[in-house]
Amino acid sequence: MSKKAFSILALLVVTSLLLAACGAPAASGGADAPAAEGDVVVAAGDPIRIASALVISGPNTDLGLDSQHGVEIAIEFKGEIKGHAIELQAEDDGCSAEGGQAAGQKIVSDPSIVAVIGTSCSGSGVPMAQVVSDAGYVMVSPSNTAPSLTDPAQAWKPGYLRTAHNDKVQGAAMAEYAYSVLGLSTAAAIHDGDPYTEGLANAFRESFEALGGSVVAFTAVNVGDTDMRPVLTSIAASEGGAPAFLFFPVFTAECAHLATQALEVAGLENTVRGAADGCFSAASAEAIGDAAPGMYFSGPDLSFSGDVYNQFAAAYQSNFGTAPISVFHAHAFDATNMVFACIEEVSVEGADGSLTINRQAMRDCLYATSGFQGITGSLTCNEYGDCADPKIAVYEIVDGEYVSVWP
Amino acid sequence: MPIILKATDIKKTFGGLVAVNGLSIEIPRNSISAVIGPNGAGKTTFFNCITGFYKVDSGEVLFDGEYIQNRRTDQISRIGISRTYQNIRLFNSTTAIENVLVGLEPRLETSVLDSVLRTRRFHEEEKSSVEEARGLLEFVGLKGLGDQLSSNLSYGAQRRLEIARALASKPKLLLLDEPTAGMNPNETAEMTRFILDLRDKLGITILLIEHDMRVVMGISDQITVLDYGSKIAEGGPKDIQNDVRVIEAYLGRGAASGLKDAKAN
Amino acid sequence: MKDRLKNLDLITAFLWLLRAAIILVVAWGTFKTLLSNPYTSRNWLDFIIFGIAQGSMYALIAIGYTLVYGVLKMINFAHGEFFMSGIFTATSALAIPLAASGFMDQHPLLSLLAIGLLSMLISVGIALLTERIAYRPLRHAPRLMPLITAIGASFFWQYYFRGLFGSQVRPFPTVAALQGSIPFLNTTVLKTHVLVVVVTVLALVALNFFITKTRAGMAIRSVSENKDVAALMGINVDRAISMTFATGATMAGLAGLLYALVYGQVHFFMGFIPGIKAFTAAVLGGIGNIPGAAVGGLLLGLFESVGPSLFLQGLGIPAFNQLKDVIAFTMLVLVLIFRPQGIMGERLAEKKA
Amino acid sequence: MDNLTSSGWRQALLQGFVAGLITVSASTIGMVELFGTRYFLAGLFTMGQLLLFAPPAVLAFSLAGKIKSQGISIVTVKAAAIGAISGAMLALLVWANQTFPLRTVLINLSPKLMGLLTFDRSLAEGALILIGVSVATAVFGALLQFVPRLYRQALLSAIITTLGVGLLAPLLFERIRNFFGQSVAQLVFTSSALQVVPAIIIFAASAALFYFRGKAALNSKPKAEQKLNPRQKMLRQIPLAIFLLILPMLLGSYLTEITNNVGIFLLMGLGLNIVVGLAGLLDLGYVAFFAIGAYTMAVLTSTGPLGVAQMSFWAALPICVAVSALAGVLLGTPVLRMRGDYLAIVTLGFGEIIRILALSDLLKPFIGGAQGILQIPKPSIAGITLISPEQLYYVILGGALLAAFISNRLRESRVGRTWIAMREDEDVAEAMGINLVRTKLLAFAIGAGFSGLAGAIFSPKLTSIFPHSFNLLISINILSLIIVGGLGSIPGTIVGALVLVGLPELLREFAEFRWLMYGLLLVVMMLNRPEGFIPSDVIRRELHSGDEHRAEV
Repeated sequence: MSKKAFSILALLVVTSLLLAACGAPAASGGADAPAAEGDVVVAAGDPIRIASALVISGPNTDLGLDSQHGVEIAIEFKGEIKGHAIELQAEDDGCSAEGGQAAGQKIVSDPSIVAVIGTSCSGSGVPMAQVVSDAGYVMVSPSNTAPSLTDPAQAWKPGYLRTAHNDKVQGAAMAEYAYSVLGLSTAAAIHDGDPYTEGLANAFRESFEALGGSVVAFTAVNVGDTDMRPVLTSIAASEGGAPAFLFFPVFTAECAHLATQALEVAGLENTVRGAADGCFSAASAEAIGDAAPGMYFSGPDLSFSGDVYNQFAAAYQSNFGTAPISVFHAHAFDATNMVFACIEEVSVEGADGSLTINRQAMRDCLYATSGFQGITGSLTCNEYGDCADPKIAVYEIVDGEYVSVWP
Repeated sequence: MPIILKATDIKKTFGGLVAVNGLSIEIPRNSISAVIGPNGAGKTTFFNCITGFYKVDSGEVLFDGEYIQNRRTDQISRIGISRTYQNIRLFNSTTAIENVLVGLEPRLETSVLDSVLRTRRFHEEEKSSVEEARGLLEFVGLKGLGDQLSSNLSYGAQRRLEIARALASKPKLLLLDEPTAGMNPNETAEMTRFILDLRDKLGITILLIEHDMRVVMGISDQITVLDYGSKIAEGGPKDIQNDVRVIEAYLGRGAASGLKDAKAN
Repeated sequence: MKDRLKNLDLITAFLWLLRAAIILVVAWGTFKTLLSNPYTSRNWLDFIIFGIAQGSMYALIAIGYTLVYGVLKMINFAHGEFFMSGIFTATSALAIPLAASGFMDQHPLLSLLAIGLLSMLISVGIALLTERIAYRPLRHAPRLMPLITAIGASFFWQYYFRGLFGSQVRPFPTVAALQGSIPFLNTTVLKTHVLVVVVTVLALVALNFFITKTRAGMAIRSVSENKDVAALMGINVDRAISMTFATGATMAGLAGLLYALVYGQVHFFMGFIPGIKAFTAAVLGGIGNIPGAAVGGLLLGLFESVGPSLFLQGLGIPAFNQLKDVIAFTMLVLVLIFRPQGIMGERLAEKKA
Repeated sequence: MDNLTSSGWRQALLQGFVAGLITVSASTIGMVELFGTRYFLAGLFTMGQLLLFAPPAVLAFSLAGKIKSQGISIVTVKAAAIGAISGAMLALLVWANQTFPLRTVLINLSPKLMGLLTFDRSLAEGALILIGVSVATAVFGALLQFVPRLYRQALLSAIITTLGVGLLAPLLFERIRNFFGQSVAQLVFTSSALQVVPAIIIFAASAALFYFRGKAALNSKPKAEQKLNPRQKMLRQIPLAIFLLILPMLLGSYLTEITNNVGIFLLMGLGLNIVVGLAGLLDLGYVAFFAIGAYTMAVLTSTGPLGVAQMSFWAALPICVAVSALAGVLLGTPVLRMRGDYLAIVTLGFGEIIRILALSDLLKPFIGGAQGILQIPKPSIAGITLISPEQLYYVILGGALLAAFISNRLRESRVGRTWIAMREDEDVAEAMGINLVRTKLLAFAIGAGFSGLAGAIFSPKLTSIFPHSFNLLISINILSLIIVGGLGSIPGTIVGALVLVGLPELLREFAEFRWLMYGLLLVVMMLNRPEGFIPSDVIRRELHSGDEHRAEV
């Protein structure tokens, strides 16, 4: 390159930086105006469009695909709203921050989308909450559990809600059950480096210690590990002795490995095992198989919603060829129905058969959700978007079925 | 004559195989010396030991007053030993002149920052090195071929290019590994003249490995004969031609024809 | 000596420092661990047994890498997928139906044989298909190109099989005869672990026989020595290369069966991590060297199992088991600094000149 | 001649089988069903149908090219055979699924898929239609070979253009709506597909365009390569510069967001290009430096509890680059003496070590472990915070231009020559007096610095970072993009980043099969164009002299 080309380049860099500085008003006033208007108008005969942003590629696929199935079934059950069909635009959050940001940008560039179900992973949720909120949209996550997302001092944004349980709630419930109900005073916890499992394990530790128990080991494995015996052996040999309770709120594959291999490790024969809703699926139950006795699972209390849930499960089997493959389909189903309820409430029918939905009204309505009867319980949203029913149940597996044992 | 390179009792083994066995050799300054011997005698290994490509197991190499047996290859190159290869090893995807420019590399002084900012120093140096490289190409008889891909050159031209690249670092000692291998008699004669030129015009000491006895006997001041990694004879062309052990070593392997040819000369 | 010191450059000094630092940390950790002695001798023995069982599987998969590398000098990134495809198919299409019908309980040996055969068959099929389509046309291209097609093939097969059998974990049916454990020294060993070790040893012996004694094996060896010479000697190079892939994939298919028996579940992503680990094992042992792959696999398994507790626990590192891959890879770096050609590899650099 | 014909038949049967295998596979893994929801032509023609009928057509087309000399009737029959076999195999799949409980194993054989395959009719009727359409498309494909070359090329180009427009319909729809309003957009598209009339217009227009261009190219003599003087060269770059400056206004938020992602990968690609493309050091752990840059930025600027300095983006930027470059030197030193594949696995190991350490509980008190670092402020200039993708675009553009500029200058100087010499033959380079240690470390450091710069921009772009963003796939992706683009070539890296990062982003809705298509693309690309989209001179030469070069090794 010649010297002149260099100076042109330098000029270009400087100008672009200047433009970036001045670009602010131009950009927000220009291309993507619809967010400012705040109304979605669905013309007569057009479908109401919602989007999902769940992880449907990569190693965590079954988590997101399962939730997406939940959304699809909710749409199928609902059929239509005020004469308008419902259309889903399914996006991938990639279970990564950049995936969440890109999916969010794509969604908010489409003014016809009323609301978003997503994300799957908390890591994607943080940047997406920002994008979605800035654009005036609203999102309901069926499976983000990181406490930071509904903490206004950290990552909370005004367009963000979730039907998944905050880690704090579920971790505390399991600690309560182990300490008070089972009467176990020593415990160990294992996470797998995923923000979800790490958060849950931490919440458990804090609650268990607050109740007066002692956590003798707090350790981690890696996603994709198969041989858990070494880590279990080192837990069995903890300084405080082998724990009476072992909590590993990880996902299906690692959960089943831990559940079965714990029985094979010297010193843990009498240890009660516990997992969370990451291990709450037909595939998990099957993979744990004979190792199920002596193991407890925390999860949403589905006891009173049997009927709807049975219908749901039947639809799932016939549409997707399997029993639910992961855990958050129910939360996704509820999130979607919450959105539908609000669309019904805030949408205004025009004379020409069109439907007008105000985005702010949509947000307000969702935040005002109270006593909504879903299959994960009775949902009431707090001011920072935590909507899950705080009732956590504990289950055990009997003959391949999850059976509630507490409360 | 003063000695430019003095190797004392150097030894190199690979696993159980002794490639160079206690070899001592002295190369006079401004001479043309040859190392000969049957295949597998350890000639190329000896070159590799001198240039630091192999670390010797024991022994010392003294070059121009400095011990170099523990130096890295590039350091040795910088103090003035340069070489060519038996099977030509050029940078094949670059042009002839770029090959020579790489040879100039150790003598350049501009920094990375100069390269990025294209300072005056950079432009001056680039200009002078390109000129020098062209000069070298001209010297080896490749004038006008600078922009050719090195792999597209003829075999003889590639040999010359390799020498030009080796000359670029301004060596005091040039190691040539079979410079006439694969050449026809005409080309060989030309190369022989050229090697003489290198010494006479540039004042470079030459050490060569060669199989063509006519070349060896024709230009060498001193010949060292290796067999099984050991020196079996040393001296001027006359001495070597009459050395019984040398004849045995060659005849024993049915390679005497070259020697006979040389005698007939 | 003095001269050596004078010429000791910065890099060498840095490398020595690095080695010394790592060894010091390891030694200090080991010392502290042993001092506080959290484990009984039974625990240590258990660690070693777990490591050997895991390492055996790495070894079987690593053989595929090493064989292909020996012949084609390419990293076959898709090898982990050969491993996955076989057992994922065999589990979904055969093992689960067999277990559901009760046949597996009645004839466990027959069922396992059939499952193992299908696993190997599919692995071999996928390997041959991949070789034919994605590698063979690139045999004379620079080495990075087949690496990229291998990466592409790896992604393709992962998601292809996910499409076929779904993304969820598929449990491998339990085999009653292989449940439980048997006493050994002062501890007990799982029957599945015994099976893994026995089968691995048998497979290695059979492989050795195949490579050294059969015509096909010799063809593979001569092609890996020098393709051109082998072709001149009348060996069909394409056939020999296909044979190499098939051999490696057979081992991978077998490893798949063992994996399913020990860990009881399969899924579409299961090939990725064992693939990387086996690749590491192959390099550790000296890539291209078959005994090296076995040794590398075993060592890797042992380090992963024993390492965290032995080296890290004493240092008071929280969640030290999380760092077992760090140990594995640090060990790899350490070994390669000492012996750049791997534990049993030949010194290529000097031979080349 | 007899021999040839019989082998032609075998070929035809084989091709039919391959076509069938492809279509059956695509159906069985669920691609057809998912793609069946996306219309190319509103209400008429889905992408799923394209998957079912394109393979026989394409294979018949290529076979017909080879056996054209046998005459139109024989070729037609053979093409029909290909189509029939492919269709029949699909029909067989439907039959088998109705007869056996295949779905318990192959979960994607859903009733909906069966409906798609049989056009919602009975098995017999559906099979007939299926085979009929397959035969028709295959014959159409084969007959294309008999159309005069000029027309054929125009036709093919028009088909591809129309399909391309159909594929990108949702994006184009969104853009057109933005510029011209909903009503104009709806003239051309439904929200996700082309309308029929505009499709015909696009088809006809592009066919005409390609026809006349082909004709013009045929008539005009090949122009001699003109030597441009620097001034003309500069003038040529001005439109490009203007285009780059106004790009975000044309693209809108979402496409700019994608462009930004492409830009970040481009930055890393340029860095890895120096390490792998020029210096020949195969690095599979390149993501490590990306992570180091990103985490350094996060720790230095975050306003959350983990931030240590609350520095501004601009103040932290050079520190991030320096830290990454230093890391490049530190991680580069132990591997100096390793070659080729040993280097690959060790660097891969380094990448993994950095990732695991980032998420470990060991470093959690400093960098947040699995919960990452939140509250990273966006950069600001002159009091204006750069929030939207359109604004950040300029920061990334600046970075990428700078990186391209530096790597271009380095390549065309003594440093670049040294790198290439080292890549070609390390031993000879060393014997020529090149200090390998310095040269390698310089490559590692500069490569790492670029990656660190990318990371430093990445973290405020996201405002939060998590260890999961720094996995092996990123390293693999970058390596793939520089090779697919053309190793050692800067324009190639740009194209590679656009294709391997941009395209998958655009096809987000097919996420389930994104990686499958990505893998397929890598394979197809390497088989058909191993030197990459825009190869550098060096690589092109290397491929040509490949055989001799290898013989030596």
